[in-house]
Amino acid sequence: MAEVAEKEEKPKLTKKDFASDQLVRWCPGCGDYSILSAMTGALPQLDIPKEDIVFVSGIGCAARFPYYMNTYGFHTIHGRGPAVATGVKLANPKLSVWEIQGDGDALAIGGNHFIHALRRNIDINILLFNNEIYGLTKGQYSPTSPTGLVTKSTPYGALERPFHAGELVLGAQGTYYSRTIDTNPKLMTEIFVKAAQHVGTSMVEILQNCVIFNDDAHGAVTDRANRDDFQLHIEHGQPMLFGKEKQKGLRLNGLKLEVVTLGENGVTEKDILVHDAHEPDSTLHMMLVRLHPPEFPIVLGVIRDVTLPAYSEKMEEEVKRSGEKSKYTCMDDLLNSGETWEVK
Amino acid sequence: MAEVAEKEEKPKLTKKDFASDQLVRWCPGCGDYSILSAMTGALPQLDIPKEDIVFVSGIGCAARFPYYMNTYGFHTIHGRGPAVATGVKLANPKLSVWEIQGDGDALAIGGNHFIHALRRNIDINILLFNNEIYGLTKGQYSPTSPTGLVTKSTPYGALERPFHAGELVLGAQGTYYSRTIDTNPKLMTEIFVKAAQHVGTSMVEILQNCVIFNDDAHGAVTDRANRDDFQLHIEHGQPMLFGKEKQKGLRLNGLKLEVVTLGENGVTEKDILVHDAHEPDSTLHMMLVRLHPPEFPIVLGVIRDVTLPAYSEKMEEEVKRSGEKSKYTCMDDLLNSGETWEVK
Amino acid sequence: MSETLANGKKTTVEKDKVVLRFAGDSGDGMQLTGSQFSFTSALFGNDLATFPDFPAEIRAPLGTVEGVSGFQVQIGQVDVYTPGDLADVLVAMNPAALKSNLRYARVGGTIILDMDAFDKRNIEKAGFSGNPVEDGALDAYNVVEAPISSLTKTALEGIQLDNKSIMRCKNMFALGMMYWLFDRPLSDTEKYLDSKFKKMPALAEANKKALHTGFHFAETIEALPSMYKVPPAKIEKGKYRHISGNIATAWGFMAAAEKMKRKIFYGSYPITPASDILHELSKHKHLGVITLQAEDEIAAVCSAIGASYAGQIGLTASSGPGIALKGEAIGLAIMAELPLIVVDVQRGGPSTGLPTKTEQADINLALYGRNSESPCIVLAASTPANCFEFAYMATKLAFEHMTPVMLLTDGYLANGSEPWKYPKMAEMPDITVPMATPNGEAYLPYLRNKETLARYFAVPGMAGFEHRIGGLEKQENTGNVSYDPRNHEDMVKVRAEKVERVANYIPEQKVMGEGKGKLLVVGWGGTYGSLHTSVSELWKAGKDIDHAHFNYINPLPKNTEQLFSGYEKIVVCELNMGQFANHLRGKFPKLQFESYTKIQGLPFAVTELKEKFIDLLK
Amino acid sequence: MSETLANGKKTTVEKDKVVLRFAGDSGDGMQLTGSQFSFTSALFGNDLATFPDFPAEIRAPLGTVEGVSGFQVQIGQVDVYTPGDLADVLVAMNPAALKSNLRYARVGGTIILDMDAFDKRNIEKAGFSGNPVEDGALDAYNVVEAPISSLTKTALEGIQLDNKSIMRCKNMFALGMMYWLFDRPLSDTEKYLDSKFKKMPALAEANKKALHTGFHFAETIEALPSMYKVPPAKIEKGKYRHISGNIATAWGFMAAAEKMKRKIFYGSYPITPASDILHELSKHKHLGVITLQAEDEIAAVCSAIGASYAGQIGLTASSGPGIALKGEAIGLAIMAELPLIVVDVQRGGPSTGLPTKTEQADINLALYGRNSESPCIVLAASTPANCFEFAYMATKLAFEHMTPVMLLTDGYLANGSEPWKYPKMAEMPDITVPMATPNGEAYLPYLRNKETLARYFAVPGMAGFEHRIGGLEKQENTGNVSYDPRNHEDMVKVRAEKVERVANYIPEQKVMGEGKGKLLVVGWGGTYGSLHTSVSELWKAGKDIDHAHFNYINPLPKNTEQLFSGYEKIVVCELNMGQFANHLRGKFPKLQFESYTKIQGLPFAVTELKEKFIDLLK
Ligand SMILES: Cc1ncc(C[n+]2csc(CCOP(=O)(O)OP(=O)(O)O)c2C)c(N)n1
Ligand SMILES: Cc1ncc(C[n+]2csc(CCOP(=O)(O)OP(=O)(O)O)c2C)c(N)n1
Ligand code: SF4
Ligand code: SF4
Ligand SMILES: [Mg+2]
Ligand SMILES: [Mg+2]
Repeated sequence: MAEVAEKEEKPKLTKKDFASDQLVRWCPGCGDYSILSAMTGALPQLDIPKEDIVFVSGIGCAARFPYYMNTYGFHTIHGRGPAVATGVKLANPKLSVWEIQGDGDALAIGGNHFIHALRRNIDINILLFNNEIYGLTKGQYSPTSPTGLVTKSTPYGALERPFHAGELVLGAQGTYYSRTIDTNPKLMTEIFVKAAQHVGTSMVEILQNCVIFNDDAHGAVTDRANRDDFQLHIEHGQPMLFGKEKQKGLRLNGLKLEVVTLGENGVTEKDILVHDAHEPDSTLHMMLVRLHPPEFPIVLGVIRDVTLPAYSEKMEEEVKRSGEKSKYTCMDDLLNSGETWEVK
Repeated sequence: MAEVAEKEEKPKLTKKDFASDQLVRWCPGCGDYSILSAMTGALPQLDIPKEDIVFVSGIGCAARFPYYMNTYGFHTIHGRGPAVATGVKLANPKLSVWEIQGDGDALAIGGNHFIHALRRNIDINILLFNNEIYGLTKGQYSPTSPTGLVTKSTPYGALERPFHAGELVLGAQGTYYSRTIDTNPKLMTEIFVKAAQHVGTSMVEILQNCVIFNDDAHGAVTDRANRDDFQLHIEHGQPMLFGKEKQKGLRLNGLKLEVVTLGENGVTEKDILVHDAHEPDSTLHMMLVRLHPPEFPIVLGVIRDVTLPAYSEKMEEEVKRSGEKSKYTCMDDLLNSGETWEVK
Repeated sequence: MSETLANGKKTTVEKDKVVLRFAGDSGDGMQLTGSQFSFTSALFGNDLATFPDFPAEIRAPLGTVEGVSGFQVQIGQVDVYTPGDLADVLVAMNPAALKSNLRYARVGGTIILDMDAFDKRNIEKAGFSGNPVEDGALDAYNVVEAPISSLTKTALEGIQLDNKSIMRCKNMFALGMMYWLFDRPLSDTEKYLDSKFKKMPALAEANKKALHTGFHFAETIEALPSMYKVPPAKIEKGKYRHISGNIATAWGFMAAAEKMKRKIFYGSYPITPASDILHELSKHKHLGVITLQAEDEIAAVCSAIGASYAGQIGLTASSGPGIALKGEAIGLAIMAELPLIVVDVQRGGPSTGLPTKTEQADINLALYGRNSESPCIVLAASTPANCFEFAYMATKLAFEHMTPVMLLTDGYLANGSEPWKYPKMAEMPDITVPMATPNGEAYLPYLRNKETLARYFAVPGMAGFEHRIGGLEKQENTGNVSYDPRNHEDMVKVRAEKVERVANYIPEQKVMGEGKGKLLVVGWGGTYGSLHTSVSELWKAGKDIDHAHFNYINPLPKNTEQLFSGYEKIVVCELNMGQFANHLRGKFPKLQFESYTKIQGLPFAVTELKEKFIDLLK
Repeated sequence: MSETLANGKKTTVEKDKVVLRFAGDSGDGMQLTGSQFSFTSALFGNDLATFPDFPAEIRAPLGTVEGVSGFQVQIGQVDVYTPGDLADVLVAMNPAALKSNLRYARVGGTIILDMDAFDKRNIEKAGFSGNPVEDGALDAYNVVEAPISSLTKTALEGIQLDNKSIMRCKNMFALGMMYWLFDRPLSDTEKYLDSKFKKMPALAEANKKALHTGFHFAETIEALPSMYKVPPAKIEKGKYRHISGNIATAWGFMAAAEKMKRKIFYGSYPITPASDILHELSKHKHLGVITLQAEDEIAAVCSAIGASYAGQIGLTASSGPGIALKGEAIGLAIMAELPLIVVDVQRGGPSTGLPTKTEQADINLALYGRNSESPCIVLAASTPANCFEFAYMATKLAFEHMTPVMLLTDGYLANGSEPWKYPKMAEMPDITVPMATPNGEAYLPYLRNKETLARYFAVPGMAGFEHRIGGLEKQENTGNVSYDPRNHEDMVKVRAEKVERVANYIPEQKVMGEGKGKLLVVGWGGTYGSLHTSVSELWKAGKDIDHAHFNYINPLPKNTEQLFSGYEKIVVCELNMGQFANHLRGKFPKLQFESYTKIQGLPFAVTELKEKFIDLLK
């Protein structure tokens, strides 16, 4: 068939095809650069035509992202990205929709749209650039800032307890949650590809560094010295091992997790939990999401990936049902339906 | 001391003292009546002067509640009750603040304020009247309506998965969550009293029946025939037993709960989980929150009650720190501080 | 009125127009009764207009004033534009219904009461101090004391139904009485009952029996000595149906969508009195309607903007409080120059206000409820049926001019209904979206059509047109972010000019009358019926008075100023504190406008308007 | 200008006013340099006004135009009301700074360049096609090519500091040059440096050394032949400090709170250019300030409403997009008749617009951005320092009249600063809240003060005053929910009248000039400085022109119409499309208003205004 032939002729898209002509305007050293690079690296692997990809964002440093992608892009208003993206996706379900948010954008002003997108399981990919600060407005604390953080708006330290994105996602019925980090381009690329493949709302939290207003916020897990001991990269079907020589692992003890070392106290690989991202019951996912230094490593990778019908799939099925029940197939039918009369 | 003497003279408040002079305008048979009655019954037990009690609400049938209480009351706008209540409480921390919401008010338009109140641990009591429908606007589905529910706005059945209030509360760092039901006035009264005593955001979900637009939504657990088998009333420190003769109970099996019967297959009370509402780790609380018929009973009672400093407590401590660091104690000091000069 | 001929036969009184009002408890089926009477009269050939008067409470306690539901209809052998000020015939099914509806009864008119409901308890519940039937409170009316409940019960004795179901038939008894009084056939309602209760023949039978019994009862009793005759009106030929404003709005959008071969995306959050648009649209998924009941109004409008961006028809609707929430997002659509239609079904305010009552006080919000210079096209429907036309036009203008349109309706239009000569789809005007087409050069998302200034549109999925837009100020043509001062001024002005030029694409303002003279009555939106009726009545009485009713609020029709200049006096009538009058003052600083207002949650009454106009004509 | 006396000594030129502008990379410390120059000049006795010009990006790449930060100051021996149109002296620390700031340099003025930064790479990065120093682009200016970086480096050679810290001192070198040029002492800045770097003496020394080196360099070089002399201005006696609009706003509220013995509750969500109010207030917790960084603007205003309801001072602030979000809640405060103060620090729009630029386009939003009839008191500050006064007045009016107040400032006022003769707290007017007092009868929450129509206020904690309020329409006096049509009309009108009567409690409108004549220039808010300067200059030149500047937007001062009637022509100048002009047209339909506008994200320039006025005077 001619059409297929034509498609095959199209050269594969490359990383360069996805970079727009706009000057990138983040601060030198900002973690957002490596996320951008991972994204332009990931998209060619998906084999989706450029014109079928849409980046939607709210407002913030992170939200500048769409300008730098040579795809369709919509830089909207603060916090409303998930709502706009929902409209884009439902209006044209064949589009690949990426929604970019900062932690303030997603979890402060946009918190409601965020949890409702997850509940509805709209088939979009939400990328949360979590720098634990308001970057664009020059350094106020955010809903993910740790208690006590001194910022422009909290000269005596933040009083609040932070949200943990993963917990909120699971509490809001999320079907997909993964966590990655701006210092690991390979993992980001991998995860972006997997997020695109998940049907339903894919929520990717990216620990991102804001060099200007909250430098080293993720230092406890990114520092070269700590990295191996405080990052646990999980993979579906694999044991949860970490450490320089993968000698440490997670074991279940009642309803708590504990770190054990292979070979010590008779611990063998059999004792180590094996990751099941597809388990619908989120109990263990929730436990994993919560781990953090210094007691535990932080868990990176796809923590939850459960398949449930996405909203737009259900919608298509609904249209069918609606058609079956209906006596009319066009507006003229509808206008003439029911109780009408003619004046002659 | 005269003051104390005077206070002691004041007669104890009774249920009647808390009923306002307004005609109650819910539909005959609405579950809201029994909630109102439980509340006027609970307040006298708290020994708080009427004038120190404030009921705040948004908009909805539930939100009419403040009009019927002979205390201070503020019927605000749809979904914003938690934000208004936050302001009331922080402005005057000695007030006892009750915030009344419907499921649409709390979890649709008000979702963001709801989760942020919990995260901040504002010391207010949030009562969620969950009838799984929009009552006041005459019967559209709500974020807690079950998938498939046919309503005015979903003639082909709701496509969405519902929020479960408890899960969302725990995902949002809630320190207190309890669940009760409009058909059980005694339990409601008890729980209202306990909610008032918890310092921090106390979230009480009340399964409430809307006779007009979603009658019998909670029938699976309220019907006389099912009641004993499908309601598990938990209490801190007590084994999780239920059934007519309290012969059934919950047992932990790996990371799952299961229903067992005392005396069957060698099950004894020792196998049954004992409830610990004060455990900071919410893993088991989350598991309890999720149980529902037909496999499991629904859990009623105080599921989580963990003590962490409330926002207003931290705020008072912050004022102290601010004062210690400061060189000025009044506006004239401030005006004269720093770089000033005199023109003579 | 209440004469009997010497021979005992009853008289017949011919009338141009008659107003009926049914009132009873929420559960008494008054809305159904009213609609059936209206439908039968329409088939008979009358012109008519109806308005339901819902209680503010969902279901207040039985027998209380708060729980009373009403339905008013005016039928005529002449054109009818309002449900009428006062009822010639009021049916009150209980004391509470009488209590809250007496103010709508014309002095000297007929009041029909279900006497069975007038026991001491009910009378007290209604808040009467004594029995109004006995204490002279109704002396000014022709009261018909009908034992409706007990007669219904007796009539249905043989039928196998529980008591509750039987008592539910009493509205049909009352309807039967009305059919006799107005000489209407019972057959249309019988047909309706047969089809409604297809699966419950006992119910169908019971209702029909009650209907007949009522009819015969009316024929018999002395208290109803005369029949009214309201012969068919001269009505334009064509196919008709009844339609309410909210349904007409929904259908207007669906018609535009079909014409454009695009889908509707309706993002909405329920609110009185706009919710019925959502209810209606959600029934028609297979006609290309997507509805999303969003988590709030902001998500509703934002998802609609997303849908427009993706190439479908982004719609949202709400009432005042919800519209206030949408302002920021509407500003985004203005800046991004995306089509969007926002319906404001106005209700009494401010704040939550009087949610079930009508008002016209959101014109300022529609014009100005956004930060900075955010001009918007603003339209207003003026009758229940023409909500269809203006929903269609709103869609056409939004897409042809690439900018948001606010469509104002109100609680009165939304719930009111009238017979509608509905169009064929082939007659509806074309809608042409300025889509970008490949021309060998790079796509410029803010390149404009020279005439309309609308930008050329490209949507995701169109290969080769990839581009980025957003809420920051944009460089002309390229749409790149620009902080250039001159460019900003140019862009602010071009967005304003684009909206101004819409005046070239809308009809000139019409006037009913001479086009010049002593007094011009100006109105807009939902007050059409009462203004038109008042002015025509005075006009027939020889007064020098004209009426111009606006559907295009911003921009105003091009001939507006010239039209206004023909009059000595202009009075702007509206259900607010004078917002449209102020708008006109801003636009035409050289003209003088009087402002006549009413802010009671109620439509204008024809009598009060006529009084005012006569005064102004002095 | 560039003459040297025959004997080699330099000339001194005396000036009434001089404008300086410092421009460099974000990291170059231009804001500090500018403030130090301003502070020293203030101590010296000049009047002055300053304005920082922040880059739109947080930290754009080094050396790019996007990353340039500027600071402009005008000093005078006469009163100074603006930072000036064009700079007499421009300091540009790199090519990008020159590129983006050249348009602000007066032709014939002096431009001082750090020549070390003018290498090929930087010149390209800045977007110059050739080296501007060589290609004649600067021929119209007196260019001083100073090797600032290298001289700084050489001067600091002995000091134990890393290279980065040393290069950070080059701004002090530039400042030293300016001090020589304007004959200012170095001692004030030296003191400042000592205290700033108390814990890092090496840094203090390095900076001071750079300062001195710059001073001596300027003395030496030929290119700077003349010194400017700007003698002290005649300034009112008193204690002064510098203050920016946002800080003055914060302090004004704090002063009101202290006077009222209530706490401030500031509910806010960060947004440019309003965030500094939050930052400032959050420093002063022990002075009775509660700040809540809310989850969004709606929560911010709602928590403030809750705080007002509970008896503290509920405040919120934002800029356009955030204010648009608050409309529904402000309507609640209007309906509930609660005090509330909402600050709108206006910025360029619509939508996200030009977030770092100034504009005055939210007057319509402030007046009308709510559903239904929702009248609001609207004030506008007009200089950085008087933000204090109007924040105080806003609080006073909100509480004395029990209704929300919108206070408009803008990006220009918020970030601009000026010397401020600050008051003593004892001089500030009293604020009297109409609290309810026990009178033996039941408390009526909507009983009103006969004069102001403010309701009597009772807050939780007051025993015996328990009551319920809300957003539904209320019965007069009792505040019970009421759907009564007449009551609704009465309440709508009383809320409007209450706001109108505020006119009885605000000062009459003042005019600069005769109070009658040919041309009245009308302005409002942040344009005061440029309008005042333009009109005074023309006035001194003998023109028949007056200036009336409005701080009270709604209601307008009582004498407004009478004042306006004294002029042949009135021109309303504002940084929008004519919103205040339209507001005046609505209020005074009999008067004619010209509208002069600018929508470029920039303040008016004095020159452009004078041109316009001369034209109008023809
Ligand atoms: C309605 C509205 N409120 C506030 C703002 C100001 N604002 C812009 S971005 C932002 C938060 C930025 O933080 P985050 O979302 O974490 O993104 P980051 O800049 O850190 O990437 C805020 C408060 C706005 N633009 N619009
Ligand atoms: C801003 C705004 N949007 C919408 C509404 C309409 N509205 C009033 S109550 C309500 C929902 C009611 O449902 P719920 O909160 O569950 O309370 P219930 O009536 O069931 O007790 C809605 C949508 C409103 N009043 N204001
Ligand atoms: S402010 Fe922070 S987050 Fe924003 S661009 Fe700069 S480094 Fe990145
Ligand atoms: S509609 Fe439902 S929730 Fe509302 S008052 Fe009636 S029964 Fe109760
Ligand atoms: Mg951030
Ligand atoms: Mg509900």
